[in-house]
Amino acid sequence: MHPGIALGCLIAETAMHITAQQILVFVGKAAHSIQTQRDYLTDLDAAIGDADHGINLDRGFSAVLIRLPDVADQDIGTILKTVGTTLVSTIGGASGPLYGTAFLRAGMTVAGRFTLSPEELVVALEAAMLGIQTRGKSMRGEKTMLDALAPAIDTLKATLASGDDLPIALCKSVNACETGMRSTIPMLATKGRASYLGERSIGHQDPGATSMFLLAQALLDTLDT
Amino acid sequence: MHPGIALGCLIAETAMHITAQQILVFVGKAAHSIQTQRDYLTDLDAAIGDADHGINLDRGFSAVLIRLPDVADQDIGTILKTVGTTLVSTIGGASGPLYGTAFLRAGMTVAGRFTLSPEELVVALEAAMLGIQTRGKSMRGEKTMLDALAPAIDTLKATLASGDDLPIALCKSVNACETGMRSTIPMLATKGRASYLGERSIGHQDPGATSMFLLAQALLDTLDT
Amino acid sequence: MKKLINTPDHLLHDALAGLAAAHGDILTVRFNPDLVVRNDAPVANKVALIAGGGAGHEPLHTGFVGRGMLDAACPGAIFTAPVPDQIFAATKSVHSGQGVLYLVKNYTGDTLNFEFAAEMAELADIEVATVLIHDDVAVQDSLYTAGRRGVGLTLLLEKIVGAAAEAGADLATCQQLAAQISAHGRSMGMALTSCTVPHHGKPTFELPADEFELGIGIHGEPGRQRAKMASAAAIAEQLALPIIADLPFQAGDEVLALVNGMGATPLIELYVMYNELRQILNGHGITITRRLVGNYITALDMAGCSFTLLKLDPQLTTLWDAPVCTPALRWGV
Amino acid sequence: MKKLINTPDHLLHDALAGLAAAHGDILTVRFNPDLVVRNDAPVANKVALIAGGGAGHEPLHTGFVGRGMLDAACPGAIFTAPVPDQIFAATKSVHSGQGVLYLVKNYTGDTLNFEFAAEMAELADIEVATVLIHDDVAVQDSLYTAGRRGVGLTLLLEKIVGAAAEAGADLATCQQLAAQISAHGRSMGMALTSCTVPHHGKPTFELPADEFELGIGIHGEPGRQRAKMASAAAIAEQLALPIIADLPFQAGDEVLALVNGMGATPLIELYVMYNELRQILNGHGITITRRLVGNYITALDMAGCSFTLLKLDPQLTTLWDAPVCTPALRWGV
Ligand SMILES: Nc1ncnc2c1ncn2[C@@H]1O[C@H](COP(=O)(O)OP(=O)(O)O)[C@@H](O)[C@H]1O
Ligand SMILES: Nc1ncnc2c1ncn2[C@@H]1O[C@H](COP(=O)(O)OP(=O)(O)O)[C@@H](O)[C@H]1O
Ligand SMILES: [Mg+2]
Ligand SMILES: [Mg+2]
Ligand SMILES: [Mg+2]
Ligand SMILES: [Mg+2]
Repeated sequence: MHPGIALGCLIAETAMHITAQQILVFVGKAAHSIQTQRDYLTDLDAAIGDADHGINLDRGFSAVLIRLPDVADQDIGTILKTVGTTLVSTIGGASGPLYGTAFLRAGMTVAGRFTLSPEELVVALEAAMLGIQTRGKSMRGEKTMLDALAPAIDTLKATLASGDDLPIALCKSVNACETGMRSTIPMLATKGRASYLGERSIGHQDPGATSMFLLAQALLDTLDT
Repeated sequence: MHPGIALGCLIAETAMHITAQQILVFVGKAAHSIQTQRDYLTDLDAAIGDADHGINLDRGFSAVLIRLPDVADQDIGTILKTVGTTLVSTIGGASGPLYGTAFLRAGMTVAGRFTLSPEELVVALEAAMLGIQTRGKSMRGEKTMLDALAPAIDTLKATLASGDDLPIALCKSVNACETGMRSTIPMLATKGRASYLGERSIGHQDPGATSMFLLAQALLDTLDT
Repeated sequence: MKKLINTPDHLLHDALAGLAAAHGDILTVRFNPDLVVRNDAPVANKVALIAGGGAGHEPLHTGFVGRGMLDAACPGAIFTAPVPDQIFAATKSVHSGQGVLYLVKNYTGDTLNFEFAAEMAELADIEVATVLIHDDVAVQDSLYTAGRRGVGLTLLLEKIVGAAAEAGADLATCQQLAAQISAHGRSMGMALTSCTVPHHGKPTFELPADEFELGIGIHGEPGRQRAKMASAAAIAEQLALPIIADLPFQAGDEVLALVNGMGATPLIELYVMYNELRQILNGHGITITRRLVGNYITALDMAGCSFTLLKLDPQLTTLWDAPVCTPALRWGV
Repeated sequence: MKKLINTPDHLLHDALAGLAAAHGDILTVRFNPDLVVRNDAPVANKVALIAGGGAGHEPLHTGFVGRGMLDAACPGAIFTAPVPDQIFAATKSVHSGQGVLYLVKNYTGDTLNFEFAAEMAELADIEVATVLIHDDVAVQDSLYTAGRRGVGLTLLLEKIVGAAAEAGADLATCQQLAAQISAHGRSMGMALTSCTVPHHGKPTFELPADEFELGIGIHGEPGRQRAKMASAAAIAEQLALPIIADLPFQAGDEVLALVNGMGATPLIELYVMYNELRQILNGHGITITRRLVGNYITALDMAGCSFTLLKLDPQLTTLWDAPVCTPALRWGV
């Protein structure tokens, strides 16, 4: 039930742009991965939360799959905003508004676009992160999904700046995301439900950081095929 | 926690009468035995009843022990009636009125007496049994305390009639009581709480028959010392 | 065994002390013998109602003492019928000269102890009548049993006869009404887990994770049979169909339905069961016109539920709707 | 996992259908999005009160919809805050032009979703105010937590503000009253067992037979610490003393005390706990003038209890005593 480790960065040369079609594939893969890891995510949440994170995200992404055909020929902004609003209106809990906001804000930065350059991807991701931070009044180091997302974005930016291709850069970024996810284990939670546990939150991997990693992996998988 | 098997009938010659003093000793021994076997009786009741028989009788006999000094110099009838009323007013449940009535009715047959002949003992025991049958609207073979008491009385009468001394007769009677107790195991209960179980009552020893055997044993022990 | 108690020996006393402190506006608790008595008892010109039974079924009976329901309750030790002294003391406390009605669940212990008490009352020249409640269809009333157990119907009977007594019905009328309710009410229960009798310290029976007990009483006794765990809908059928068939309830009947938790069953599950019951009754053309959903007649910490159906007529409905003011049942005031 | 349910996916729907069928005289249930709305909503010239939160805490909140309490409740999935669409739909259903007050337990999920809904209401020109309930002294309100959780006080706040709204108080007054209640109420809870989230299928945490969790919330989360199993008196101290110290409650105070079961705790144990609480407060010169004992704010099938104390003044007492007519709380009517 443990999600696979990110692949080594042995990616062939591929296109430098992400298409709307790929975004649809990404969302589908993300939904599939969440469903597969549903119980694992819920078990993680049982340890330091209320045993529903996998259930919550699976409910949301299953609803997204139903909505997806409606926007199959739309621009990336529309697709992402549809994902966002669907997540907001079907998940509830903490993760619903947070992931929902992330997709909504990302979508707003790419309204009308059918392809994204690596730079546009970074902007979208940064908007997503800012959305989570603003809604959640949270920052890195508080044992949340941000601890997986933030290092992923940092690495993506750095490796793109150093001249890496998008697939390579994304691969390195997902590795950073995984490291970030694992970094939540020794952390003391200061946001979300796990913060009620105080010291007892230490030693457990954050479920939201884990689902964030699954999403990152789904994006990498998409570009990789 | 299993009550000891009745001793083999290797009893020395002793007096042919039971004294008020011995009745007091008997009641004390009975209370002690019930207390010792409290959990065993309750376990038996858990299997086919409501897990309180040992608790109930222990509560009753503990109260009896407190009342006993008040009647230390009284006649046997008074002692037995005091035991009976105390059991009635402290046990509750089915066993309270049944054991209480048994002691009350026995006591009524020996009012004013300070010693009992074997024949008087038989009369008292028969009155006790009739009291249980009348209150309980029950008879032998229904998987109750009667299945231990009835064969004990039958044997006591028969062996006395055949010329046995009281201690010998009582020893044989207690053996019959034990056999009667065990005979409840294969029985289908048709009275009391166990009757609700229908066929599922089969295969379990009746708690009330077991406590009846403990009382019989206490009487034997008394005459035996 | 983990329970919120001090010691098994003190459980009943502590709980009664808590009840007294919480509901001193309605009732008074006396100890040795233990009694719960309506504050304004004896109520002049009113038949007095007394119920009793082993503790461990809370809120039954102690939580149903008050205006429009019981005049007194006699709690025995856990799962142990009260002793006659208690019942007689209650009788003396509440009788106002119009007679006293004992509402007795049909168990050997309860009937015997109330019988004893009735004999004591007779000697004291207090008029007493007794009503036996025996609504559990899981037990056949035959030569081979102690007769049907009194379970869920007890609460409905206490409420309805309580309302009649409050309205001035005489002893014979109350007794007749109780008989009518007994004739028209049936119950059946099931358990997901056993309960733990505090003095015993361990569960009365062990149930595998995939089985439940069907046809249980309210004392943690095992039921008539074990069945494979099933959906709420399937379990509801196993409870409802024997009830319907037994009376029988028929198309066109209007009923009061009680969906009762056994003590450890959360309300969310009881509403699921109510929903199933309602659909089954619908299918039989039977209409629920009054209902009660909650943990009312419990078996300590047992998980499970029971259904009770009582066929209503306009008189019973009016009496059910009449004001009641007790710790556990309250409306109209 | 043994529960009286059909499937985890249908649990909430079935329970709501049962609630609707049982209490159609008081409330209406709508599905997709799921809402429980007072039958006479919108009530003209009345501030409307909406509460919501994950299901699994029954009777909270759905059982508190009705006259004198909530206008609507929005049940989310089990232990999952409701989605904004639900809350917004409820808002449109119950607002009568006098404004809508959201009563929100302080959890990240609840605050975020109600925030979203408030934004939607603002766009629709409906005046909305929000009150956060955060009474759990087990959690320190510091930079290192999501702030104190909303637990037992929720019910008291819903009742009292509900009475004020029913009596015609305007939005600002209701909000102020809620703030006053928040300022004067504190809670703490403990668990003997975890609960089992139906979709998860196993207990959220495992507790050894001789330990309990102290400082739990109402979602089956583990508490702040584990403690060795102890007597009711000792556990009551561990709950009551932090509550008393926190506000602090002082000699001479009059309080409303809620002794609340977590869903699987039988009433007999709750009365024992009430008795202990009363004695502890007595020792501090604090008097309980109103109280409630029962399973009101639950965590599915968790065994355990919580204490809530609210300092009363004559106004709060009068509002508490005012008539209320909901499935789970009813008096004066
Ligand atoms: N303030 C916050 N900022 C960012 N992420 C958060 C915040 N609060 C909670 N989270 C994330 O949400 C996850 C929990 O989501 P979920 O279990 O679905 O919601 P809930 O806590 O309402 O049950 C946590 O593991 C954490 O990563
Ligand atoms: N009608 C009866 N006649 C004779 N003995 C009976 C009758 N009913 C029950 N008993 C005896 O009482 C015993 C149960 O006693 P106890 O557990 O103390 O009472 P309760 O059944 O009320 O819990 C049974 O084991 C049986 O021997
Ligand atoms: Mg969660
Ligand atoms: Mg018994
Ligand atoms: Mg008993
Ligand atoms: Mg949640």
